[in-house]
Amino acid sequence: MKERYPLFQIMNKNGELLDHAYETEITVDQVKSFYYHMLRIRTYDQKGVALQRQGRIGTYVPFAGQEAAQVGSALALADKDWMFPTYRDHGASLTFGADLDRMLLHWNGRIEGCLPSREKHIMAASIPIATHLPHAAGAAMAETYKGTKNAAIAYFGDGATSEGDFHEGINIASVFKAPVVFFNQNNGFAISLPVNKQMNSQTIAQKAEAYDIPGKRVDGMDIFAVHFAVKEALERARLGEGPTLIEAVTVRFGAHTTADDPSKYRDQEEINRVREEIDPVLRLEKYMKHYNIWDGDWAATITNEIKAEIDEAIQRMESYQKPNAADMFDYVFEKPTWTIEKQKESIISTGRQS
Amino acid sequence: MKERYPLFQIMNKNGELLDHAYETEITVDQVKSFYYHMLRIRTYDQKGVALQRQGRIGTYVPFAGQEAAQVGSALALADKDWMFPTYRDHGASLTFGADLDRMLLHWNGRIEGCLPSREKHIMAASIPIATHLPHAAGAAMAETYKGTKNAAIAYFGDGATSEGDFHEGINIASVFKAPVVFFNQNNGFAISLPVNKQMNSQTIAQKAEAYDIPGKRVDGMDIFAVHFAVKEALERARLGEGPTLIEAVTVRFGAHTTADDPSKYRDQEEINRVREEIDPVLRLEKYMKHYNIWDGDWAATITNEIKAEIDEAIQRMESYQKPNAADMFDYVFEKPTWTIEKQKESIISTGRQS
Amino acid sequence: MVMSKELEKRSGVKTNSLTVIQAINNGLQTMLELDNDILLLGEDIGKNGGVFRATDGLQQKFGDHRVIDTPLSEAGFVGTAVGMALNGLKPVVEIQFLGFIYPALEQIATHVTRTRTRTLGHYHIPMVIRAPYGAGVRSPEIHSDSVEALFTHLPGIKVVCPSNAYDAKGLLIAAVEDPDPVLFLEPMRLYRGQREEVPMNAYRIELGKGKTLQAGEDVTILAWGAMLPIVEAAVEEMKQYQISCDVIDLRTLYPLDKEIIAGSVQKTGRVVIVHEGHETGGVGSEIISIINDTSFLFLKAPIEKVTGFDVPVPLFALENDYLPTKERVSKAIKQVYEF
Amino acid sequence: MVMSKELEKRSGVKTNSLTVIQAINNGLQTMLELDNDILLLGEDIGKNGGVFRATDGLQQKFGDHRVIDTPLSEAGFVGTAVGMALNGLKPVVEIQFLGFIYPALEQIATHVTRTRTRTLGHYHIPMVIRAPYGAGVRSPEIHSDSVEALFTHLPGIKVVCPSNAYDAKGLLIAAVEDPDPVLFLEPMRLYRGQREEVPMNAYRIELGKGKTLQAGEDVTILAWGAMLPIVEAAVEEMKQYQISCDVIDLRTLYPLDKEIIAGSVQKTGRVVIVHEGHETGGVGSEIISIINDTSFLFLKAPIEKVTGFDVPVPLFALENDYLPTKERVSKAIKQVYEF
Ligand SMILES: Cc1ncc(C[n+]2csc(CCOP(=O)(O)OP(=O)(O)O)c2C)c(N)n1
Ligand SMILES: Cc1ncc(C[n+]2csc(CCOP(=O)(O)OP(=O)(O)O)c2C)c(N)n1
Ligand SMILES: [Mg+2]
Ligand SMILES: [Mg+2]
Repeated sequence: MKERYPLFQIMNKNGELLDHAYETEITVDQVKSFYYHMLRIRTYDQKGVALQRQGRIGTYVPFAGQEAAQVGSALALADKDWMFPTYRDHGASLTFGADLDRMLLHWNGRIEGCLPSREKHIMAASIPIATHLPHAAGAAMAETYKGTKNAAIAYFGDGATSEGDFHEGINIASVFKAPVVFFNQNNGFAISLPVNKQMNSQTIAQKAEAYDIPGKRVDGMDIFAVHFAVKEALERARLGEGPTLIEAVTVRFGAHTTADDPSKYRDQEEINRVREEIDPVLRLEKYMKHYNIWDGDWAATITNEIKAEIDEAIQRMESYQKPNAADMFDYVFEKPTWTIEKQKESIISTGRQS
Repeated sequence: MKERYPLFQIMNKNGELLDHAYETEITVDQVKSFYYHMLRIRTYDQKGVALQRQGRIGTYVPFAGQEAAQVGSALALADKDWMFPTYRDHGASLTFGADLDRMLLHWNGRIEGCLPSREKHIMAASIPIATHLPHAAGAAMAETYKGTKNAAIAYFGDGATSEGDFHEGINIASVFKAPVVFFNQNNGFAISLPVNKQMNSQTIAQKAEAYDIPGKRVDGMDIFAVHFAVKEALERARLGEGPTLIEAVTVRFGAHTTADDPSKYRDQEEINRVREEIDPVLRLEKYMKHYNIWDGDWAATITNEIKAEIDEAIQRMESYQKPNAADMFDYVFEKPTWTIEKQKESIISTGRQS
Repeated sequence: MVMSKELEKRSGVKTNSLTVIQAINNGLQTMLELDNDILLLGEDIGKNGGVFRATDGLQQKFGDHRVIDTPLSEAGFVGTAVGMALNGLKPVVEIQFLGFIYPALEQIATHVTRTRTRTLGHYHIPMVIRAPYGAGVRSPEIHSDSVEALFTHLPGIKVVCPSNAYDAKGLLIAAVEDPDPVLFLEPMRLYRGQREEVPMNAYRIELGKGKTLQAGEDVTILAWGAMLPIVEAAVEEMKQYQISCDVIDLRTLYPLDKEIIAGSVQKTGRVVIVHEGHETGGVGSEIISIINDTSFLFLKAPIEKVTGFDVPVPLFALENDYLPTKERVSKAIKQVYEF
Repeated sequence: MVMSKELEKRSGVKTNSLTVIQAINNGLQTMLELDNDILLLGEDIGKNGGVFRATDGLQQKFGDHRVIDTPLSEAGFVGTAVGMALNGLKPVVEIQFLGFIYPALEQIATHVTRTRTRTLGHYHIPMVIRAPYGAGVRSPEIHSDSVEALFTHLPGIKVVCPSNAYDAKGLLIAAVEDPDPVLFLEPMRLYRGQREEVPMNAYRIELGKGKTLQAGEDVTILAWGAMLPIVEAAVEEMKQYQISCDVIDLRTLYPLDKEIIAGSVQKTGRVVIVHEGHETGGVGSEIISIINDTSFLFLKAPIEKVTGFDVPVPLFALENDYLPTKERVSKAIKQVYEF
């Protein structure tokens, strides 16, 4: 089956283009933007892990290794498209335009951190695995209903493919030709379970055949491959041709979350060893060097800018107003029921505890 | 995709074998047994519809048109195999060995009608669509755990393929190489929904690719095709090679249930017109005539025998002991909780109402 | 009969004599006409018009982009409706029978009910989930469940249950217009039993409000949906014993109408609650808790519940043994009266 | 500390000082050793030993045919376990967090709980569903739900919830040996808090029986699981006001221990119920209903509930505001005492 779903690559491990057709398609600005966003979310990710270690935030979910998959896909979206991310896709959310401050607050258990962007349609990350795939189908169908050309993208992992909602969401999208891209990041593991115990199939892309929709297996460490595959799928969607399933093959460099110890279930040493070799950010750097568009000064500048941006956001996060217990009561219904009003009063009369 | 999943046939519409290899495989006794069982369940089915019309039973679920699919598959099972039918598969259950009396009681809303056979592993029909596919996987895995060569078969319709449990059940079975056959009867409709609105895929068999298991599309009106396909899948299962998905393409001649009016959503006249042409029982009769194994006396004898058997069973059903309200309380837990005991007493003290 | 032909003349609003199912059909049609953002989704609701004909004729009238036959996929289509709601539409989904809502429970418990909270009000889900419920119509297994209590416990969704045609339309319209999710339970057993004059315009019955069907002094009876005919028969019977009952149709099960409950209990001091859901953990226990909170000092007798039992709803040969009966309700009324 | 080293010497049964999670691990190991028909299934329970280490070391010891890492598929593996149970095995499944049980609800509501009834006892499902539940450990969204009330309402499944290591092992073994399905709720918050001496043999604690933790005269406190440390702190504080409390750990939530509840209420006449599940439709209301049935004439004050609110369990910055606190429990005790 792997032969039917070969890994789509645009550049090889050394950062060299495999297909010269892309030489004209890829602009320098685009490459710089790719690099900038990957660097930005990587910096954020490293800060996230560090803040958790220092006890300054709660459990954090690192995505290192998946930067090309997240940035390449997010930058393929148009402004009015819909993004449905998981708990591991804050890289994609940030790249598409989510608010950095809020994306930090979230890790402090702050509901304010879930507040979606006012400019972009980015849903709060879905925690129950695969439940958001039907949402993406529905949001996309609503666009069709309204007669627009906007599309939706749903992010999900290899483990998510085992849930019923994965299947039901794609089936419905395929029946109604919903303009949606199902974007899978196959990072090899669902917490501890390797993908070969998650499924009997050799690829995730081939699951598209169950719905007679296109399935594509792309190198998730190759940002060009991800980007152009998602772009093509979005174009199909906008043309009314229905959904596409994309499998971006990638690697989760770190733990499942900061509460997880991957050495319990895999050879983490080995991953740490090969990490540099397969790193998607370094691969793009190699490309830039190979094609002579690497600019050390520019890299230093954006590195500093990003650091400053994130450090300031962390400061704002840490000095953010105290959590407000009323928030718990005030957003269940538009108008609180008497039960909720009574409960809210009782807590105010007893005094807040936290 | 249909090209990749051609319809497997052994005999053509006129009852002629398409592949002479089968001439030696198919014995006269076997053919007679196929015919006998199809006739038996058809007689039962016709009685079921008639009894409902006369108000002697509740809603009945007819399966006319699906006799070859049900008999051909059921007769492929070995004695110790497990059968997981739906509400439409009483033909298969009866053929495998379910108790006729109980299969009638069931339509009278009698819980006694669900009591599984003591000789065969036939589960009470599953009503919530697709929920029994994981059960078949689990029962099959238990056989592997015990070190036997027994297998399981799950029956389900085209509509069932849209449910999450279809996907989760097959995925799990494929991962653990469970000895199970997923036997789909694609009768073209889920109540009113035609299969082309149920799914975007051209076939159901192709959904096997999602799990890298064999998928086979067979002519569900050709009892030989069904039988040998299921047999082969069971052999694979017993050899430890895992599950198979079989799509038997068939037609539901009648209404979804006796409470349904198919003329609301399809050209029922047309189906009534083509019915004779595609009838699976008649096709086997043609085969028998073509190969000179048709015996009019024998046919008359079994027709009478079957009629008598079913008439007697109906009599027993109608004179069956009155329903016992205690049954409602006595089989929830092995030992009733105090809540249930209290409730049981209260009903006894108020007196039965029904 | 809330609206009479008399009223029709006076108000100028046309009324028709409709069954419950026709009133629901008319309510859906009324709303589809009023608001283009309203869509219907569900199994067999289009060409077939629904297995109970609740949506009869609506696909012909409004097209298959507004009245959508979905694949057999409750989690899938409820999830799809969540996505539509996020994107500004107002989906009304039909679960063919309440017993088939279970596969959608994850979507309901984690998204339908939580989206407003988890986005601090940025998104909300103005979805209605319609579901026929209850026993007594000789349905197959699982088709007769009455598990409203699972949903009254989930924060973020209202639960409504009409007992007659007039209320059915008025509550349905209020549910569709409510900016938050509503589970709308339809008593199958009353679908075609009686007719009432139903106005043809869009009228609303406020969610969260019960209704006194009969005023009485001695015993409060609290019930909803398909239990009311049974209750009314028992109350009629009680008249011979000079027991007069305050009969309340609660109509909304979350949030319960605390005022109407407390008002009646504080008058009578004696209470019988009737529901067909299982006893343990049923809405009846919640009502007892509300009475404990509001009316402790007024109670003259332990509250009696007449409910379905802690057993799976049996196949139909025993369903009448499972369901509350006039006899059981009468016995309970006498019991609290004589305490 | 139920078993002491002293006891160990006397009884000859070895004991070890274990946390709740270790006692569960030990209980599973004890049963896997005793009965080859017992299998464990769940996500990450094998090599990883479970996200909380409840199954640590068990796959190494018993093999991956007995301790099975399943695909990410709650409906699928609960359904698979149903099939195994039909075929004579005794599956113990782990739901990683109670908030991820929702996708399995259809399997539970239509098969796990109904198989004995729907086959007239021919088949039964001796399955245990283990699930960590509750807030207070700074988990992400949906990871902190406490929805036991959904399951106490479903006929055909028992619901158990230990509050300490000794009970955890004893109840778990009783649950595994029970011929019917049991939902076994594990209070995450108490997983590693305290140690107790736990016997290394197979001992059982009867399901359906509560336990009096402290005897008192003035107020009955009913609670379970993670609420007990909070209750005990409040009760301690009440001593300064000379209020003495009867503290009962209910341990089983279906069927509730009617005798222990009625016995205590009839002694004190005053009741506070503490649980972290949502108030409306929570198990607290069911307890009030039982008290109404059994002890109406003994009540001296309205029963007070201290519960989680009718809101989705908030993200962790507000989880302590959601949870019952010592202050809220103390206030309720004073309230019923002073009524
Ligand atoms: C319904 C449900 N079950 C279990 C979990 C717990 N859980 C969180 S992440 C995870 C693994 C997901 O794996 P995958 O889909 O590959 O995504 P990844 O974490 O690798 O990005 C599990 C089991 C959950 N969040 N939701
Ligand atoms: C979970 C669930 N949803 C809805 C139903 C109602 N229902 C009963 S049969 C049916 C159609 C099933 O179609 P298919 O799977 O093709 O089987 P067929 O009836 O054609 O044999 C539906 C929707 C159900 N039984 N279970
Ligand atoms: Mg993964
Ligand atoms: Mg069908």
